[in-house]
Amino acid sequence: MSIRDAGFLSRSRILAVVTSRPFLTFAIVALVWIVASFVSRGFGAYGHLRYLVELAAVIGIVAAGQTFVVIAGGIDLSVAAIVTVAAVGLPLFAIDADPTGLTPILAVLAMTTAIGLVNGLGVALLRVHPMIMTLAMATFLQGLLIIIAGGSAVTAANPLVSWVGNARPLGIPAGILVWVVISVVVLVVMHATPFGARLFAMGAGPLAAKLSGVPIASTTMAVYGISGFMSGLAGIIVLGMNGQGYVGIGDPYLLASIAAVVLGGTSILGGLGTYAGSIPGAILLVTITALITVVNASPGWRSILFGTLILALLLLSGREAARR
Amino acid sequence: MSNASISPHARSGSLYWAIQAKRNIGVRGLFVVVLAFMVAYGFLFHGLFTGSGFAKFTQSWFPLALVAMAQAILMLTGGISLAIGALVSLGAVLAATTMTGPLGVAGGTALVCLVGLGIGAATGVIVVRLRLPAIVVTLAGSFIIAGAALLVLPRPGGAMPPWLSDLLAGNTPAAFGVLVVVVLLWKLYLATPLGLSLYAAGENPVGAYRSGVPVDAARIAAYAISGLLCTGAGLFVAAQTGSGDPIIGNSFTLNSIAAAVLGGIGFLGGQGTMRGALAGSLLLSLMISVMFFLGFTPVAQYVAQGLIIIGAVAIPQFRMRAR
Amino acid sequence: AANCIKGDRKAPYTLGWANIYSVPTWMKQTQGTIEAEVEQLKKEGLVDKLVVTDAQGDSNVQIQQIQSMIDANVDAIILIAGSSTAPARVLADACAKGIAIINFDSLVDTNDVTAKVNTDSHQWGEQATKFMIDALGGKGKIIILNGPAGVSVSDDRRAGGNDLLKANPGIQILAETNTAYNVAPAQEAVTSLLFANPEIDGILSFGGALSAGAVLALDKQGREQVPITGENARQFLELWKEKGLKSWATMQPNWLGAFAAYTAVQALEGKDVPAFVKVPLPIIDNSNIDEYLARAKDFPADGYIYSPYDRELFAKLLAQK
Amino acid sequence: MASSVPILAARGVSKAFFGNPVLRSVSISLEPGRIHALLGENGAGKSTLINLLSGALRPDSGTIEIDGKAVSRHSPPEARRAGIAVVQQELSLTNSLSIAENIGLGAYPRRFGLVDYPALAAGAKAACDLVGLNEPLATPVGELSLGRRQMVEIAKALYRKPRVLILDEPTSSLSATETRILTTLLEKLRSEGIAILYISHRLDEVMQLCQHVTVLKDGTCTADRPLEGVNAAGLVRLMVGRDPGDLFPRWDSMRTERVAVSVNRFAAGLMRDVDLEVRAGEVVGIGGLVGQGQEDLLLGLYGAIPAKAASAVINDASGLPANVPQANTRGLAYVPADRKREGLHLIHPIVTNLMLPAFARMPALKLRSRARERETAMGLALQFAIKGDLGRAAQALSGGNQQKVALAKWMPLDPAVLLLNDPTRGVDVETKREIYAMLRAFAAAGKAVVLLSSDTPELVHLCDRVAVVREGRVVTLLERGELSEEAIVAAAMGAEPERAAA
Ligand SMILES: Nc1ncnc2c1ncn2[C@@H]1O[C@H](COP(=O)(O)OP(=O)(O)OP(=O)(O)O)[C@@H](O)[C@H]1O
Ligand SMILES: Nc1ncnc2c1ncn2[C@@H]1O[C@H](COP(=O)(O)OP(=O)(O)OP(=O)(O)O)[C@@H](O)[C@H]1O
Ligand SMILES: O[C@@H]1[C@@H](O)[C@H](O)OC[C@H]1O
Ligand SMILES: [Mg+2]
Ligand SMILES: [Mg+2]
Repeated sequence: MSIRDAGFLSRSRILAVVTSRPFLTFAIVALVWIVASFVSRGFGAYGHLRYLVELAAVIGIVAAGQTFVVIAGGIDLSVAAIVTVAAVGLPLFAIDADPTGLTPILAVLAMTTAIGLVNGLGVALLRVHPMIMTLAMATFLQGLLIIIAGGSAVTAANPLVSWVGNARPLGIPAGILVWVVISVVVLVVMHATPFGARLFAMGAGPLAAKLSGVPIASTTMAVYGISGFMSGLAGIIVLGMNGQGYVGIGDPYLLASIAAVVLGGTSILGGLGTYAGSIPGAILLVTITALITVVNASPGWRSILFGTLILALLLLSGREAARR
Repeated sequence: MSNASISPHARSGSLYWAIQAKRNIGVRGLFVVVLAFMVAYGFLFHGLFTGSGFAKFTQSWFPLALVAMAQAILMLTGGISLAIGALVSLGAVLAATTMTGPLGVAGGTALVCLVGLGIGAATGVIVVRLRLPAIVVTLAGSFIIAGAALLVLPRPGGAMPPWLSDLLAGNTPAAFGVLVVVVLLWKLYLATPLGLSLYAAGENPVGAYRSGVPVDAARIAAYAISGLLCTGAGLFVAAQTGSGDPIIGNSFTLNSIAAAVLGGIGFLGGQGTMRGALAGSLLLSLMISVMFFLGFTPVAQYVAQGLIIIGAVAIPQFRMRAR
Repeated sequence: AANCIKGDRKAPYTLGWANIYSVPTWMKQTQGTIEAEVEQLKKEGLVDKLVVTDAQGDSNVQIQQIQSMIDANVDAIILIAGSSTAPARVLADACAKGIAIINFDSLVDTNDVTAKVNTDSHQWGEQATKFMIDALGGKGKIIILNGPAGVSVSDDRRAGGNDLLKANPGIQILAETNTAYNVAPAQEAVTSLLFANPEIDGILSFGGALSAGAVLALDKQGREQVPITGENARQFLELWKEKGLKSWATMQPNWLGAFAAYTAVQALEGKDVPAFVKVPLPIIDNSNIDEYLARAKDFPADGYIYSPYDRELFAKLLAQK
Repeated sequence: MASSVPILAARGVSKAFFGNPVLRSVSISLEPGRIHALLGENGAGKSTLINLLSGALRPDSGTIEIDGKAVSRHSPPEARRAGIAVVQQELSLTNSLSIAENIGLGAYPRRFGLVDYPALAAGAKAACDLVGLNEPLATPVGELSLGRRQMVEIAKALYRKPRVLILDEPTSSLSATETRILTTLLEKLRSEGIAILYISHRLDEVMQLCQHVTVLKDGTCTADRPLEGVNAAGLVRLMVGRDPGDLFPRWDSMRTERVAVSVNRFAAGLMRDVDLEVRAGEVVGIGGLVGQGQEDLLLGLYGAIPAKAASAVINDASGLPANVPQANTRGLAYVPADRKREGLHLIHPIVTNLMLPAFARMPALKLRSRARERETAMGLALQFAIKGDLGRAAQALSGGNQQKVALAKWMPLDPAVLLLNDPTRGVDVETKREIYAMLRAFAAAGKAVVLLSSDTPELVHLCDRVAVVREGRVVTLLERGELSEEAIVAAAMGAEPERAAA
């Protein structure tokens, strides 16, 4: 990037954006939406598209944490369990003294962030491989769920939680608004702060990052902590959307978050990528699921169709660059 | 040092074994852990040392051992598969719908093997030739394969010839015998130029290519073999259960990864050994029985399982650093 | 004597509960009824220990755990199966060893058990379908919500409605889905179906949480509620009352667990136990929903409000022909 | 010109990457019994040319000829069949495989379809003997030091019994002894009629060894002639296009009394009982055979591996740094030898690579200014003459330029102590000159430099003192006055009675 063509709107810059993976993924989403609207009446209705984005918000928020982790060279297999723990555990934190419902939310977020930090601790200090550490964490959380699930005979309805899950300020679902805020913060942290730069360096080569002075342990912990926080937030939103948490409510978000990250062009090997791709990646997944639901076919064929669509989209957006 | 300088012919036969011995070093810690569990299990359940006790135990380990191998092969090439479970299911329903029909046991076995090889090879071509990330290709593949299993058998059913069930999963340790054969075949494959190239193709593909290694072929072959092992595991599960179930394999996907990583297989390709992966799968399987005999409640089971998995990976790390 | 029983086992007995997955709330509630029953049986000197395994959703692990129960020579195994076929062979081994096996909720296609105690899934589907046809006066457009694909229980419930649907061509099936028995995926699927189908007259749902998801979907899209079938999930029953639904529900009583434990001991004690104990499906409708909701606070918010039970009920069920 | 038919030749080959021409109509012929030097600055296109010759890449235009006949589909297996073997600049080895398995890779002897291990052992042993590798053949390559790996790489090429042997900077990580073994070997192979193409940035080696030279400058051939009658200065002129100055700068000791680093009974990794003092304003060299623990000395001082010391003072604070960030805070910077894995992030833009140490130290959530980063990076690029578009991935840089990036990135930190691990490995002569001048300038500015090097002349000409390491201990500390290549080599090999360490 020489100083000459650093002009903000130079042609090469526009070209770079248009040919970038996130843009491509967005274009695919738009294309699928347009085609689907012709095929199925109602698909393209504003209300429906808005609902799809609302659903995507949950995947997108989990994927925000996942993107951080993947870019830093790891993977978080505990996101599903954390979403569930948040959704099921929130009523346990109900405090009568707080009518706004904020305290339980903060408590749950603190808890899930702490769970993430423990993941990071295992990865950074015990040097347990991320897959193993987070898988083991998911197992622990299953045990925790046996203890907490069904234990809350009475759910204190939390006004803030149901607001997040149901309200539509300015006609936009609150979940989407939360996602927008999260997205902005995530993109800034990822691409405009030294912290973000350290993640990319760690993912591209942990040894070189270490020797360059990147504090590996604390950065790793931060990354998994963020992922725990995001999963917790997602858990609160699904809890609001469904009016009830239950064991298994987080299950769909594990593979979905990974798929969104990769469909968005982030390298699963770490070091390359952007959350800007995971955003359309999440919308894409929800869109495909909705399409499949509307198609009349046996479960077997639906499953085949779903897999084939993902594969086809991957061909368009998911090429892994060669690296040595 | 000294044996290197003996004349080449005197020690040529030993090169292979010397290499094998070197490969054990990385997994010694795990072997000790597994052995400890084995001893604990034998202590808790004396029947383990009877023919049928041993047979039953190896039968519950067998399919996990196969899928751990299936996953490990891919990880050695720098790949991974999330379609392991779906392939096991497909193998099981294919076996349970063909073997008592006109195809018979031989025809059914051939079909199961061909499907595994074919799907594996196709996955390999997609991942390798189109340069797509394996993790999502196989995630998509898992839906396609699971869908196919549902088309073959929309709900649990089908049947296996009882004699085959009794042969493979009766009171004789036939499954263990088959496992030994599979491991020997793997050793044999690893002793072929293509097999040995797996490591180079996984760890340093550019260097391997420049050295004249058919990198793509080695990786695609790995996917094919992996597919075969999965549907083979499915066939065994069908024999063990006497029937087919289109979702029976689901949990093998994550378990295969856990077993392989527990066994020291790395994600970047070329790191780890099959003996490690097998030990990892054995540990996972042993853990279930040992926890039963220790009378763990479900909550304790989850907690202990998590701790054992982390411990088995972390403790050797610490021992290495302590040195 | 009952099937599998050889009469050489003496009280107090060791019971094994081979559970497929102990985390879901339905399972937890069910385990609660088993533990309560076992406490009682312990007091009576009939049971000495309850061994619980959790296969974590994996049928292969469940087989291994049943094998371990055989190895440990438990006196009885009560079982919720992860697969309707997979455990058959290991159960045959257990049966041959004289272990009493009581299978409930998710059943195995085998006769090598002492008894299966369960409601009738086929009938579940049939009665739900009948309600829907009646509610729509034999004419209307419906969507059908099924449990997960490849699982016998969902398949059986769906199959139970088949004949009636064929016989009533006025009922038009717009779309059909399979999802896990959970609120979120059902809500998601129904929302998409609502947009694709502007007119929907009824929702034939084969699971309680599915129904709750459907009601939420209609509500959120501002659509009028339509007749819907369901189960005793607390969330669904509360929505039913709140939205004034035209509805019908049945239940898979959690006390099947307690009943299975009781039955196991009865069989070990030499009582004759029928090979299949059919537990009638209780019906919840507008006439009795308030009774259920009155007890709601005694049940977990994400749980199921089951009907009361006692030993007398168990004895009666065992006595039926 | 020799009269024999070339075994391998390129005729007017051109190659471009993403539209950037790297080679323009270059020709070269390799003839039997001749050692042919290929020279050029970093990034001139040498490695690319040999990739074309060995079939790893295809030319955009032009032809490759074997025995005078044009080959249409050249590929690595094809090249092997034609008897072409390459010692890659980037090691083509697999760490998890044994020495023997690496040597045979891609050319395993077979029996019944299986790798014939006895035959492999025999062949590998023979090849190892040629290069003086005596580690057990079953040793995983990952356990070897970089220099030993390089020897394996050479043995691997020899194992193929080549007619054409291409070596891309084979000596860049070899010790003097290993280099000597290689030189003798190449002479012998040449006398057996093998055609050899030799790339090196060490001109003395080239002068001594080669008969013919091809010089590349910016992808074009600027000379193709016998070496006879050219001197080193002439070669440099051909490569650079102007008169060279002296390789080593003239300097006077600027050693001060201020102690920058002082450790007592220091131990880390292989190193034991090290007493070392480095003053501000001096360059202290670390010499010895490759892999005696020198690297652990640097890494231990840098807090990158666990280290102990009876007492330690670094920049006026006592104690060793516990980790790298602490070391950085205390004014230490480290430039690793293995730039591909340890020095750089090849998939990241050059500008990000240059900024990383700064990113590591800035407050984590401070907003970055792209403009400032670009400015800093441009300044560094200018200062170090880093050629290439700063927005492109570092892997697009030639090796020498990569090395400059790995060094330059520390400058914004203004470190008081520079720990350098073989900083001129694979670096062309012009760049070397620049780096040497820079090192002395650092010292003159009152900084301390610890220079670990496998290039003995470098130690002799640049250092105030040189510590020679053998088997994990500092065996000798040579003062400037006593420095000579002979003295260092002798100490490294234990050929001399030990002198008292300072
Ligand atoms: N695959 C590639 N893609 C893009 N650019 C490349 C590629 N390979 C080489 N280059 C570029 O081609 C130029 C020539 O590289 P080459 O490796 O041939 O140089 P070299 O003469 O070997 O340099 P050195 O002395 O540093 O080894 C370099 O500028 C490099 O950036
Ligand atoms: N931008 C690039 N993209 C892809 N591959 C590249 C790129 N740049 C270089 N390469 C590959 O790397 C090889 C070596 O290139 P490069 O010139 O960077 O290193 P080198 O000069 O050979 O090595 P050294 O680093 O030790 O001097 C090239 O032949 C090419 O295959
Ligand atoms: O009816 C269902 C029951 O069969 C299952 O086991 O748990 C959930 C219920 O909805
Ligand atoms: Mg080069
Ligand atoms: Mg180069």
